[in-house]
Amino acid sequence: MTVLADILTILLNGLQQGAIYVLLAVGLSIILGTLKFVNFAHGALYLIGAYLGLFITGQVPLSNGQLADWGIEAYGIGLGFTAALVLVPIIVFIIGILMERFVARSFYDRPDTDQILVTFGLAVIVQELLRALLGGSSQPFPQPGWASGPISLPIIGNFPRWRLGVIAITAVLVIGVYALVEYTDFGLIVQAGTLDEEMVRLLGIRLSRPYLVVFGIGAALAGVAGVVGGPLANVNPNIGTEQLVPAFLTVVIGGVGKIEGAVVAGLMLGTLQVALIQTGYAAWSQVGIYALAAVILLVRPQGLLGSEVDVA
Amino acid sequence: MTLLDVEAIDGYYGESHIIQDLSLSVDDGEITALLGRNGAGKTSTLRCISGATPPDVRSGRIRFDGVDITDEPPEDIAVRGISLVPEERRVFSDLTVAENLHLADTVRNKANTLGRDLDFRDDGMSTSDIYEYFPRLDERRTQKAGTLSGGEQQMLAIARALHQSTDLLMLDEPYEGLAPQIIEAVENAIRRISEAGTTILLVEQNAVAAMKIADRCYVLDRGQVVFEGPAEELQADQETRDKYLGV
Amino acid sequence: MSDEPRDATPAAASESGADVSDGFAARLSRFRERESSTVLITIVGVLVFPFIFNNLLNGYTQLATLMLIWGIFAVGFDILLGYTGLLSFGHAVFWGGAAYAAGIFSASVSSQPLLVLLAGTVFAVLLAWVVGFLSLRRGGIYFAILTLTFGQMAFYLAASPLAFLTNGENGFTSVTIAPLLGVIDLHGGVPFPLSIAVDNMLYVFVAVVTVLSVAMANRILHSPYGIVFRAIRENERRAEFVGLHVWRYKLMAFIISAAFAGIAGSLFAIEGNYVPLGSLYWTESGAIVIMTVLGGVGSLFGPLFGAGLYLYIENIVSGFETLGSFWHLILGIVFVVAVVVFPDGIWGGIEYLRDKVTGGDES
Amino acid sequence: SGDGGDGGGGGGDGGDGGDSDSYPALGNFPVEGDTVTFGFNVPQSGPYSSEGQDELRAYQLAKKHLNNGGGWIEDFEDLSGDGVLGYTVDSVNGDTATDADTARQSAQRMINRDDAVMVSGGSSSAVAIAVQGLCQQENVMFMACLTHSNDTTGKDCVRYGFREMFNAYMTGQALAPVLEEEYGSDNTFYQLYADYSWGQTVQESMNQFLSDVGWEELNSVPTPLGTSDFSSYLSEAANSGADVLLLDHYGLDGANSVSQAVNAGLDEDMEIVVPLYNRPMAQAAGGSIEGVFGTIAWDSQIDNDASNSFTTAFEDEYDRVPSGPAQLAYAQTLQYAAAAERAGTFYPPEVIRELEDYEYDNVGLGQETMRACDHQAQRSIPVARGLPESEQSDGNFIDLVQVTSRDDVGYACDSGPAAECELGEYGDE
Amino acid sequence: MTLLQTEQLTKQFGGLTAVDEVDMEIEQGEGVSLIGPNGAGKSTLINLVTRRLEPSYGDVSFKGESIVGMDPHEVVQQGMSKSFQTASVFPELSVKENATIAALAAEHGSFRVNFFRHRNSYPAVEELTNDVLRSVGLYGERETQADSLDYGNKRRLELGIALAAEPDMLLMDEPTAGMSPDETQSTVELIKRVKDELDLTFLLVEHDMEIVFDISDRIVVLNRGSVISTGTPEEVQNDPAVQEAYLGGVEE
Ligand SMILES: Nc1ncnc2c1ncn2[C@@H]1O[C@H](COP(=O)(O)OP(=O)(O)OP(=O)(O)O)[C@@H](O)[C@H]1O
Ligand SMILES: Nc1ncnc2c1ncn2[C@@H]1O[C@H](COP(=O)(O)OP(=O)(O)OP(=O)(O)O)[C@@H](O)[C@H]1O
Ligand SMILES: [Mg+2]
Ligand SMILES: [Mg+2]
Repeated sequence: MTVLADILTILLNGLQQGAIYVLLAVGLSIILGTLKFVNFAHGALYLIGAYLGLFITGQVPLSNGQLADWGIEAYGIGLGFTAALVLVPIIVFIIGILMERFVARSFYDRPDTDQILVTFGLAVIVQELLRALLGGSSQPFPQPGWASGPISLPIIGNFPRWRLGVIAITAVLVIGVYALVEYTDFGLIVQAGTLDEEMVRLLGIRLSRPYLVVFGIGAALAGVAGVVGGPLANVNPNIGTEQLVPAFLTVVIGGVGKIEGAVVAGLMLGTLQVALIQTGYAAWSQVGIYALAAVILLVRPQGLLGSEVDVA
Repeated sequence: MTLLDVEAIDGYYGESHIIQDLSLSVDDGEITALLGRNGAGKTSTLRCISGATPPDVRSGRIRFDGVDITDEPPEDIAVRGISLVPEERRVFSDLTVAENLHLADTVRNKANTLGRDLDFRDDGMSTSDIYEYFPRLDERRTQKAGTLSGGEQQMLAIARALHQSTDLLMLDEPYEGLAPQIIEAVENAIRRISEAGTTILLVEQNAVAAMKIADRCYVLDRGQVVFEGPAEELQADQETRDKYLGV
Repeated sequence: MSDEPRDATPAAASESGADVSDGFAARLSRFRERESSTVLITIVGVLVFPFIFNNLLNGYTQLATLMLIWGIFAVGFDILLGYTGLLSFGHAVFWGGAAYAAGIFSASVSSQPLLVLLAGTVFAVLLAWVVGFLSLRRGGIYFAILTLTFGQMAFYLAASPLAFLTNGENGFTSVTIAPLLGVIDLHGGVPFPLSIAVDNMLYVFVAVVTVLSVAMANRILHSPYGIVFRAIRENERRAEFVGLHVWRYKLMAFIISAAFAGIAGSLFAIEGNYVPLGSLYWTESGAIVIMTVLGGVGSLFGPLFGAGLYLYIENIVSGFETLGSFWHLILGIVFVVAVVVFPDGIWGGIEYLRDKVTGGDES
Repeated sequence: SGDGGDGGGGGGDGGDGGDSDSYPALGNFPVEGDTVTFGFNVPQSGPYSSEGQDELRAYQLAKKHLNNGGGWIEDFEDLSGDGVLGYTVDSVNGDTATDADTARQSAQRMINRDDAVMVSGGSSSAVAIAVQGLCQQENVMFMACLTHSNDTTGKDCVRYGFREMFNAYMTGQALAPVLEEEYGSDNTFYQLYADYSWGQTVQESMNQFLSDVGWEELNSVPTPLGTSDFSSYLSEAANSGADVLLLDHYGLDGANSVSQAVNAGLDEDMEIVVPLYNRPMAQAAGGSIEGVFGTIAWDSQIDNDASNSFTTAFEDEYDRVPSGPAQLAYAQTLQYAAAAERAGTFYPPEVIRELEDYEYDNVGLGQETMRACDHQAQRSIPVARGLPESEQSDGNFIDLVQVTSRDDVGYACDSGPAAECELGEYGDE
Repeated sequence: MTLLQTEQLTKQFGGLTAVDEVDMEIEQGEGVSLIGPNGAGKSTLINLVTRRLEPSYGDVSFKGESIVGMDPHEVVQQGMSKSFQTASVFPELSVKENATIAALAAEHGSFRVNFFRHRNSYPAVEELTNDVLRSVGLYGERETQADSLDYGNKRRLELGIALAAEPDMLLMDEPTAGMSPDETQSTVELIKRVKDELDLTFLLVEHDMEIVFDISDRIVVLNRGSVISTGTPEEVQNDPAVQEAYLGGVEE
């Protein structure tokens, strides 16, 4: 019984630990898989999502940064968390669209390294602008009232309510995106566009819009991750960069472009990490996830669910 | 009546002037052949017409059905009713045969083209007809196109163009890689859709094969038209054939 | 590199009527192609660089030294990225690994600079053999992430489980460096004729290693390896089907680039008498990618420029009175602007300008 | 080692110090011209930038007071308010980005290009250790600002570095009695500690001193570098049934672990302690720090002349309450200047000898000694407790509980971290 | 001497048997063509021989030695070279460098540790490169960048790369696809010439029957993965089974 409880706790903790990875990785993966665009600014979109979430949710006092120096004491419009959960994805979707249109598009034909350079540059710019304006200090991001505090679950016992919410939101969004990509003509067009853009257009299909949408969706997922992940830890300008490496790791372990792969990989990493911690090997938990990643990639170089041919 | 009218176009790859002051016209219902050696500019001409860049067209006009399409993007030109069997097949390798065909499905494309001027008919060849012409594709519906044999991919490329709603079908070396008896089948298909009213622009290296079904011929050399006229005339013009076609 | 006479130039020259400049351009291009001239240019470069840097660009010799060290790293990295077409995101493991190896060696075996340099480099090479062996199963992003993974593993190992060796988060502080060959104090001044150009023995030492490294890279790229690497970059499968053992060549490219990283990392430990834990972190791997791309991949000198610019912003601009604290922001803007304005990197831009000036001399 | 500077060598002393005759050139001595340069090396970017900015304000204030009087100048009898040794004080700033390597490069620039005679800064132990190592090598003084690891004046100590801040060991000594008094003497405790040298020293020290008061450690679990989600660690901690949970995390990690602990309801069943507070952490943790104990470098609530005069001067200048690190920055700068005045020269070995075993009581924490054997200030330590969210206000998040006297903390030169310290050379041997 | 031999060679993709228990022998010096309808398994067979595909079962031996389990480059080193279906060159290298790569592999084996000798100090490689470029008629274009060659010249270069690997046997999958009649003719001449000059054995896949009948000593006909006929051009031409499955007639 206790063993069962332990296992279930590990799984549930692993789920929630992996959920943020999954949200970020799915967005990154569809952008990388379908548009062949290496987006090092994905973490910055997460960052934007988190700060936008703060801005929409409440009033954040300012004590540092340029805005404070100019005498502005607080920022925020105080619409509450639910509003943030709805508005942030929309806004970040639009940011994603602008990014596709004005940045990514001109880099589709250029080498990965150029894409990395420009998106990494953008990420640094976003991060440093936020820091310059709002200060570098961490801000607490309050959990939504309706989801704060622990909830009592059978067998497991107490579990933070909001973390269940994170799992649920992630599941719904990921299933939705999966259905869109796998079961609709939209998905087919995007897949075909990945393979041979010009030929798709020669068939009379306009691709610019599907690309915009894919980029927008990928971005919006990162934005949502920022809003739902913000209350798990505090928000500061560095959280975006910190998420980048685990997110890429998840994408590649799962197989580039494979949504279900990203999910499996995210959950595996999350669960392993939690399992190492809860069984007393905490010191090895970081080494552990990288070791797992290495082993998976050595056994299946294309990732868990990746296809045999080189994608990117 | 002239369906396609190419007027003195110049096309460039970067700085190299590939299409030089080229004019041609294709009449409604006709089978027109575009002939010439390797590198004469045949494929480039088709690319200009279909709106694919490069080459970029720096001067001249291309009119289709009276509409100036010179500067239109390829997807709009396709929707107007021009379909292309490209050089090198260009099938979507990771998609199945059925999915490849589905992408050319005009009804679905219509949905995707909302907001554009859509006066085209939904009269592409039906999938059942296509599978009848190419039983091999029928067998391989769920196979990924990239794993098809060379000839099978060529069949798929042709099938895909036939499935599009089309007034003008442009074929770039459609017989390449096909076994003799399939070549016959393709010839038959071309004749049949031509009889049904579709206009054909056929690019070929092999003048003999092309002249068999063409009404009119153009011969290109270094991006310029060096001969135009009825197929019989070219048949008779030994000098042109020696000089520009090597047959 | 070919010795065969070029025949196109004279005709072009008489046509344009600009005999003198075209003749000059042709001579210039022949000069550039000779191997010894590459070395000569490098020697002149490292001699005049500190003078220009310190007097006109607000620099100082220690930073010039550091620029050369990163430059060596970048030159080697470009053999892998620019010539072979493999993007590694874990090269910090060789840089930092060599630095630690060199540092630990200096503290516990011998503090002779040359031996320390050798120890760090050998360690990097051995490590690269293992990491390369495991990572080179796939190209593209998979290779990048696999190398990243090994790099991060090394970082977390050094941070805690191996802290008894590395001194963990605090960095390895016990590096000790003896005088070079027993007589030359690396932290001391420079004797007369040289002191006109440079003021610091460590710089001279690093500059000599830099010249040797550039010469070595140049030679490798002009050996059959250079052409095989490029062939692999352009069409790996075809290279396999002409009978080349592509995988082993890729492994060699990886090891060679790691050897350069090892030389640079060891010098880094010697220069600073200190090895920061951060030298293993993935951002260091990212920095070398960025420096190389910024400078211009697939060129010998480009990466040196990229390394210089990066370090200039990081160390000089960051000290500016008002702009200083925005140096990260400036760096970000530079990345974006550079990649938009100079698609072929800074070196590409320089070549473009040079061709404009000399009237173009491409074959 | 010799002159690492710009090759100028000796001679050319244009200033009026005139002390170059009596001492050989060493490091950036002698000072050329009529200004003397200090290097202020603080995090201006990255997560600790707000802290760094506050330090920078204090440094600039110190510079201003040294040149023009004001602040503590009156209380420091060695200082005149008219520069130092007749030289006007100038400064250069650098960004450490809270990264040891960046910090070291930045200090290198200050030393080699800008000829700084003293570098000050810190904000993380790795940074302080890296920079003081460089300073030792270059024969330039380092006045540590915020660094709390035992190693800074323990196994990584250097002759050229001095630390006013206390260390983890002393935190344990200061905190244990307070915790015993508050929570009783037979408690069990559980520690999560950042898995690198600083966290390890905190974990060891807390264990040592809490065991001394009769508490029992149930378990201590390392959290790897870079952890931001502590939930699974916390659920293990909750299951342990311990009475007290110690979160040995630095700064923002601490803010995360504290607020996550409170969100998971851990504060209902156990008491939470954060051994080292700092302001960004308290601010980021918000209401979660209510009632949480910890030690703090200095606080404006400390009521004595020096503290009050610093607070007033700082508020007059910047219209904000100074933080602990700001006080450290200000104090260390003045401390160095005073030592140079006493020595009558910037020649580093002499300045070092002036600072060693120097007794003072003018930086706001009562009587102190800058001990010669490890360059660790022997001083009193403020213990604080977090305020409820409703009582928090700008710059004020904690309630000062007591200032543990320096007689109750500290260790002999041959015990504790000092036993591992070997200071190295003065440079004039 | 038998150069190449397949025994019971079979390749299945899922439920589909693309190559079905093929037994085939090619003698030293022979020119053999492989023909058959689209999807008959010709390319698959070639890929099995060049080790791009792993057989489901059966064996391939070259010069009397089984090559199953070898890496592709090892097979090339044994003396079997392949020219690719679509021109596959090294686009950003010069024509000469393209050929040099193969010549290096031919002269120095699949891998060499010495990375420090200058390229110009390998006269044998240089000579081989120049010879090959002359024989495919690209010597004049040797400094041209490969991707700016026109299609026909690219195919020539492609063939040149294959020849520079100094093969005993050359496999060619539709080498004249996309060539104009005169280009085709000169390629055929070229193949004939190098066959004679170098005593080259070849296996050719081709749909153009004129070429096939012109160039082959022997023809193997494949249909649905199995050999349905083999013999001299005349024998095959007159085989009713071949007539039906390939040359004329209707598809089943
Ligand atoms: N992408 C390109 N960049 C530069 N030049 C090109 C490009 N594509 C083709 N060319 C050049 O343009 C000219 C015309 O090429 P095009 O492909 O149109 O000829 P073609 O008549 O179709 O020849 P083929 O019969 O070989 O297909 C050729 O000289 C070719 O080398
Ligand atoms: N990876 C694969 N998966 C499934 N079927 C495959 C795969 N590869 C080839 N096939 C099938 O095997 C059959 C043989 O293909 P192959 O390419 O050998 O034919 P071919 O004789 O070269 O034809 P062509 O003359 O058209 O080039 C084809 O029907 C093809 O669809
Ligand atoms: Mg063509
Ligand atoms: Mg085939």
